[in-house]
Amino acid sequence: MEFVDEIIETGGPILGSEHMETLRVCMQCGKCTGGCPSGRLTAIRTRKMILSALLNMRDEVLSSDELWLCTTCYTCYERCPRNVKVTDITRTIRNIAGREGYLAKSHRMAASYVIKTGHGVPINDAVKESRKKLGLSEIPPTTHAYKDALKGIQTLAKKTKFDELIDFDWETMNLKE
Amino acid sequence: MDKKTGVYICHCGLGGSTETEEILKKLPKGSIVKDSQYLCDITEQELLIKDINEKDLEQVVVACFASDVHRSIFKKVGDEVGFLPNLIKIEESDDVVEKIIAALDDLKPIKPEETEVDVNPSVLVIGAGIVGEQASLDIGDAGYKVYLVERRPNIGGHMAQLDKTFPTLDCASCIGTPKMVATGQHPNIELLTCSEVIEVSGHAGEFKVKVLRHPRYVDENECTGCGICVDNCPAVVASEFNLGVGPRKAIYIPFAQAIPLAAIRDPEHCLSCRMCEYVCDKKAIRFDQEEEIIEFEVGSILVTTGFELFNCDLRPELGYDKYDRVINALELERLCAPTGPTAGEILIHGKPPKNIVFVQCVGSRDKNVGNEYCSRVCCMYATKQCNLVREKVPDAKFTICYTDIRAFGKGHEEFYNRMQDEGVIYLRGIVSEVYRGENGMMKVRVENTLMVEPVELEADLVVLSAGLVAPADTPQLANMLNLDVGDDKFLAEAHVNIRPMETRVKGIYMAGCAQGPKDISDSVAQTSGAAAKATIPISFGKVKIGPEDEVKVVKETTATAAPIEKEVTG
Amino acid sequence: MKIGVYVCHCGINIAANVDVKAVAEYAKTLPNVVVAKDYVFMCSDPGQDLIKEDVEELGLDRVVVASCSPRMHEPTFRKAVQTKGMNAFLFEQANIREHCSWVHEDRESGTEKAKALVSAAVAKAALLKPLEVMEADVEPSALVVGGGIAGIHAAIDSANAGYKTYLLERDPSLGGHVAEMCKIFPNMDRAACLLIPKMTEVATHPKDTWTLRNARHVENVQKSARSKPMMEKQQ
Amino acid sequence: MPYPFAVPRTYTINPELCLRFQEGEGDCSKCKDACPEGAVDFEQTEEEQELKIGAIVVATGYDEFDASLKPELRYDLYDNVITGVEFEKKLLEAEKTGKIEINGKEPKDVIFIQCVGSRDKNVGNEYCSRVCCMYTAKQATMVKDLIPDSNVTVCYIDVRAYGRGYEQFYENAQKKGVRYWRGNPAEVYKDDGKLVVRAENTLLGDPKEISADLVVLATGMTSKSDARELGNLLKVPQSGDRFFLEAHPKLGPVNTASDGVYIAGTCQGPKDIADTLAQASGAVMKALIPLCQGKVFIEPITSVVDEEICSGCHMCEKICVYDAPTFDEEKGVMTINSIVCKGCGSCGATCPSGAISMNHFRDQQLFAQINMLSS
Amino acid sequence: MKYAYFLGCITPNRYPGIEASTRKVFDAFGIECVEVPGASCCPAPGVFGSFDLKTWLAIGGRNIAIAEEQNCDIMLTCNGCYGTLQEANHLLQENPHLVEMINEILAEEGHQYKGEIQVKHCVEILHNEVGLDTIKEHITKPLDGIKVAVHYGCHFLKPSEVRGQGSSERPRMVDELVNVTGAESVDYKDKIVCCGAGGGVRTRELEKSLLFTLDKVNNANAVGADCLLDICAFCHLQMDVGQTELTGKFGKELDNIPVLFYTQLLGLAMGFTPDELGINMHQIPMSDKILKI
Repeated sequence: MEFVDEIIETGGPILGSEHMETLRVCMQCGKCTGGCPSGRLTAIRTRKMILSALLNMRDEVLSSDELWLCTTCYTCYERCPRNVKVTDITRTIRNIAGREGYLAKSHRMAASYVIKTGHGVPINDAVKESRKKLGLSEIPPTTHAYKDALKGIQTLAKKTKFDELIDFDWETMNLKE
Repeated sequence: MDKKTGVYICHCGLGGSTETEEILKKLPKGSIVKDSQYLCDITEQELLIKDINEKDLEQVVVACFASDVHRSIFKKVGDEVGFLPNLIKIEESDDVVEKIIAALDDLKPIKPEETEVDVNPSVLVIGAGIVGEQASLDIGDAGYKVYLVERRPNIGGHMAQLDKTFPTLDCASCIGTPKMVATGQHPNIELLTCSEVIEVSGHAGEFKVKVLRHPRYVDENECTGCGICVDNCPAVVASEFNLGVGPRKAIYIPFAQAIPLAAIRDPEHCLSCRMCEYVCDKKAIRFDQEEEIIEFEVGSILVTTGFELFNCDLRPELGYDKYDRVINALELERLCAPTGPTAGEILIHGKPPKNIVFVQCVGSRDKNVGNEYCSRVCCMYATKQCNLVREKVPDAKFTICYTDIRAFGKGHEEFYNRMQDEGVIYLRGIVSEVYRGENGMMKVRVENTLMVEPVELEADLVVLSAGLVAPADTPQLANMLNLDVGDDKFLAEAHVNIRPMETRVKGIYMAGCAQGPKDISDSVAQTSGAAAKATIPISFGKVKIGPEDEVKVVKETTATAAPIEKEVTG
Repeated sequence: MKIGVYVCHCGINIAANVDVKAVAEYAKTLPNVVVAKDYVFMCSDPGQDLIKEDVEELGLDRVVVASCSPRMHEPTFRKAVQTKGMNAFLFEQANIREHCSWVHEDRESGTEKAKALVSAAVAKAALLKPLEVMEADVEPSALVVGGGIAGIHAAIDSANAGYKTYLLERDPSLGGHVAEMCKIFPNMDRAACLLIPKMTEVATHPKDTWTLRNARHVENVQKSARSKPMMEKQQ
Repeated sequence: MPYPFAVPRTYTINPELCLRFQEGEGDCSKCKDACPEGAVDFEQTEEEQELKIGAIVVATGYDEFDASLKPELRYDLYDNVITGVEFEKKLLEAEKTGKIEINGKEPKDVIFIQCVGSRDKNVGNEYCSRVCCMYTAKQATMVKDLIPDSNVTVCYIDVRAYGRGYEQFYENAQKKGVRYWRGNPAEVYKDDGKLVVRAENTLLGDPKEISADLVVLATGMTSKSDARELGNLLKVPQSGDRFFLEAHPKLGPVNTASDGVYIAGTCQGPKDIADTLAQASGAVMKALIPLCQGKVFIEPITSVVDEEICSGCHMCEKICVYDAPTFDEEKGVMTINSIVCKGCGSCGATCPSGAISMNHFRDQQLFAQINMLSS
Repeated sequence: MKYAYFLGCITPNRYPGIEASTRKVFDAFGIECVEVPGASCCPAPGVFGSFDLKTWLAIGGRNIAIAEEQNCDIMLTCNGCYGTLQEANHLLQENPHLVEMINEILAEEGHQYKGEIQVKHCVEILHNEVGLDTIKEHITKPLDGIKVAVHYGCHFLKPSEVRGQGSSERPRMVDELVNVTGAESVDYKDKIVCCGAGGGVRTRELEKSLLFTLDKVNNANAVGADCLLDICAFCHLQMDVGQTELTGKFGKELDNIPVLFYTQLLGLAMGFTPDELGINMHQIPMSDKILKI
């Protein structure tokens, strides 16, 4: 399968096929890269990434570090004269990269916190203190406070195979390795 | 220099003034030198007339920016005072004073010597492609006689060879055939095929035309186009209409919908077995037919001689002459067309092509081959051809190698967008060379300029998007009609912006690709415009002509082509 | 009543998804149909000749052509039957291209639908009544809406041809966008040099063939343009 | 007077500015008193005229794209971000004074941005405006001529130099030192008083910031804002790009859906002057056909009234967009002006008594057709 | 008026001041904030959306479903949460097949997504529902003389076709909300540009993500702003913690600039003390100018 088709098929079910199909009509004008805040500071080149995807350069796109330098700020998405849904295409390409094992350890770690605690950024003791000082409940009424709800998140992760995606070890409740 | 002279310098609304003293010194007493804002404007012309009458000026010099545009507008002055101003073209960089003084030396008084003549209510149209047909139909519909002269045995031109047209994907036959039929049947249109204009003299309103009619060796009126003669002819040669992709006989009908629908014998390849004569029920074969010269008079002339395809051999690095997997776009068009030699089946070495690379700008935007201009249609026809091939080979992959995508017409950008959506890859970079790889497939060397990387593409079919060039005999035609030819070798218009259909000869107009490449829509709109220009004097009934409007007969034969169609498409 | 049915292949446009021969055979079974034929391009000269010959020889009084949209070729076939003395409005066209072959992917259903369309057209044809084309006189004048370079140019052409021409412009002066330009590509003529002569030509046109209306508002344009009847019926 | 070369050569009063027409100041008559010809007439009012016309040519032209619809280019915020049309006026002035001045200073760094409002689905204009590449090349060349040491950059996506002599013109601009930068600028902002244009150079693959004293936006053409009204009036439909729709791109590029109404120039779609004039003459040709013939032929496929049944209720008159039905006082029934009738069938469908039917599409004919299809 | 206050992660677990100030301000306007019991990470649109869109949508759908059980619309104080929940809600409302898919996953836990509520950002509620006039009436200590560099963040505005907050190039909402407090919203370079944290960049490439913040801080300082003002807990963290990381971990030089969440600024103007609003719990200490009000 062409990489373009793979991207459309991956993102299509959630984001809509028409939405994803816009990938094909890029005319390489460079408006995206020109306005990309990340591009000014880092090596990400949005237009080149789209072109590489169109040219079926699957491995190059998936393995590149630049793919992960998009902050999903949607500037390119908003300005594209051909309405190419760049940011959503980027997210989708990352989904594929994830399945191919290109997730960074730091990302997998953040994801594991959600399975473990329900939060990407869990609470700590200092904040508990602050909360008390401000007159808030010491533990927020989230999965931190509702253990059943946390179970729900964990079942959900198993159902969508999110645990496998990030290599989560249910024994150690941590990443494998 | 003894005449009282008025010198007027037009500043074209820019303001400013000239050192008039210098010029005045050179002029006799009573002369004047004046600056002016917009001399072409009606009030200033009235002032000019007033000056001439009050100061008894004997001649007038007008210095302005666009003298070529302005000649005709001082007529009112001429009518009032009996002579016309001498126009001197100045440019911004010129020293105006110097230029005027230099010009003063060889001034001749210009008398308006216009006479009004009646206009012959008929028009000669040279060339019967879609453009010539449309013009003839328009003029014919307005009720005037049209002589439509076509060199080939049939009308329809290049459009008859196309499968579909961009951007609407109308099938070319569906548009072309009715036009051809209507042209063939129109009571006001006299169709002269296998014919060439060989001499033109006279002037707007009354041109005398000589047409050389080559023998067809078949009586057009008797022949029904049944094709029995073709079936029985033993001599087989390559078909010009199908660009050599298919065969034809020595007696043949170029294509099924040809107008007039009559066979033609090709004496060069005919074996003179007379089989055709024997089998023809209508006894329409005429071995004894000879050239004839037809003479008539017309009021206006319209040149719609179209274009030829660029000869891709002139770009040897692309391998057109070397590899049969490299073809030009018109050949692909014949392969796609249901009326083509393969009935629309696209087979390259017996297999449908899966990897097709289009090479844009072959013979266009290329000073190297002397064609600096853009051919206007190749970006869109390549885009269209991707669609045509995809219909028949659904899993084929397409790459179009381009410099700039020029999708400028109505609906073009949308079409480009749509084909991208359907998976056509546009690769920015002009193909450098094409060679054969070890597996027999073509290799295309090109830089992907957006990746700044040279790449090699593999293709089982390479299509060269050949540009449009002026017909080879344009210089002779121009010579015969006293017309100018542009740097691009197409016929030159009187003014690129405001007189795009007129030529420098009054009464002779042009349209379509004869004046430069354009797509069908633009051509058809323009040809109606040219038809209007040709019809206006006829409708009005009278036209004013001056001595310079006479077409001088060029004494040399300009007949260039044999009766059969000689397509130099390379 | 004698109806002739003619089925067009339109190259492969129709023939690819419709079995045209089968459609023609089927047509022969329909009431009043005395002849049914198929041909590669009915609109071509030989195609039209097929029809004309049959009208003459078989004395057809209704003709049905199954081909493309009537928008395309109804006039062609009407003209064809007319040359043989038949009333043009006794011709009926069944659209088996846009309405059928182009929207069907399998030949079987395409053929079925083509048959149905042909049968319907034949049924309608049997009930057609002859009609006569009307003629109307044309007012020998033209209205050009818009006084930019295109409008000026069109008005001059029309007036030069000898017809009374009304040139309508909303702004106080002719000229449009070009009047605001400096130079014109590609040969760098001054916009004024191109425009003023044309405007002068309008202003000084020799015959009384132009009239300028400074219609400031669209309503005015509407009122003027609305002047009806545009054409009067000739009795 | 709008221009020194205006036609007609008359002055006009702008009632929005004239003191006389403004409330409470109604007695100024300086212009009237000064005019030796006594031509000033404050009493002039709108008038309606009825004209008899044989053919109509619509040549209403285009509107310039409103650059403020691209907020990232900050046309509405900075006075040294201007449109091509505005710059054209600057150039006209510069021809007289020999200087281009922006805020009293000669610009040294000038950037042209192409495709503003064209080739841009984001603002609903997918089409190319056909002229911007070349008018920008022209303006860029003129800047180089007037300010030889200036840096002139043209940011483009594709250079569409398609017409006769255009390619040479483009080359000439390059020869003069105009830089062509492939990349569609993403935004313009101001830093330290200077404009900064953010654009990727797609051929180098790098996003860059280029500073400028002047940014010229090559705004494209859009259809006239009131095209719909005129279109409704003349029954000329618009295409997806909102320009007037031709009858057929190849068979009838100047014809419209309305007989006798032809279109010319940029009201049909963006085009340059040469193409505009070719089309204008083309429209005249189509108009000349009926004018020269003196006659038109009208299809008899129109509606007919059965006078026996018609009750003269006027329903058809109300529904008809062509004003074909009128009331016959004498007979007390409706009649159809078959010259004007287009045969659309609305009246037949509306008629409560079933008195109206359509020639060639009579009920029994259609039912016969339907019966066959459904059997 | 009643809203289900969706907390997300950073608001309750890092910046309780944002939570406290929001609750106080809303309370003052008579708006009730109810809990979303058992809510989890939203999960972050750029990070989890990048890992697996299906999981992202399922967790998002779950959070909305829990809020639906409280019978009121969602209010939140983080652009990331807004990005996820608003987009997930939009996708689900548009596509019945997605609802089916999500509900099948949620069934086990006993939740069901119905698609009956809306997701609103706290500033949206303040601006559109409370209204500038009412806010003005509640201002007791106008913040005259305070120059505020407003940072909108990305996911509040974009994609504008989904968010429906108007122009993403020239937003006005927060500036108006700032000006109504008596402070002055000042224009600065790259005002609408991202803080750098989103899309997983902060997690994966901390130093690179902080380059955005560095620019932000410098640009705000260049126009003499007294503080950066955000409407997003994650932007808040990036800009607040980020400044200490920039100077500490990466040795960059910069002039620290205090960071405020909008409800904290509004709270000051409404007469709450800095301590009540948790302003003193930030990494970058408040300037005296702000504290003196």
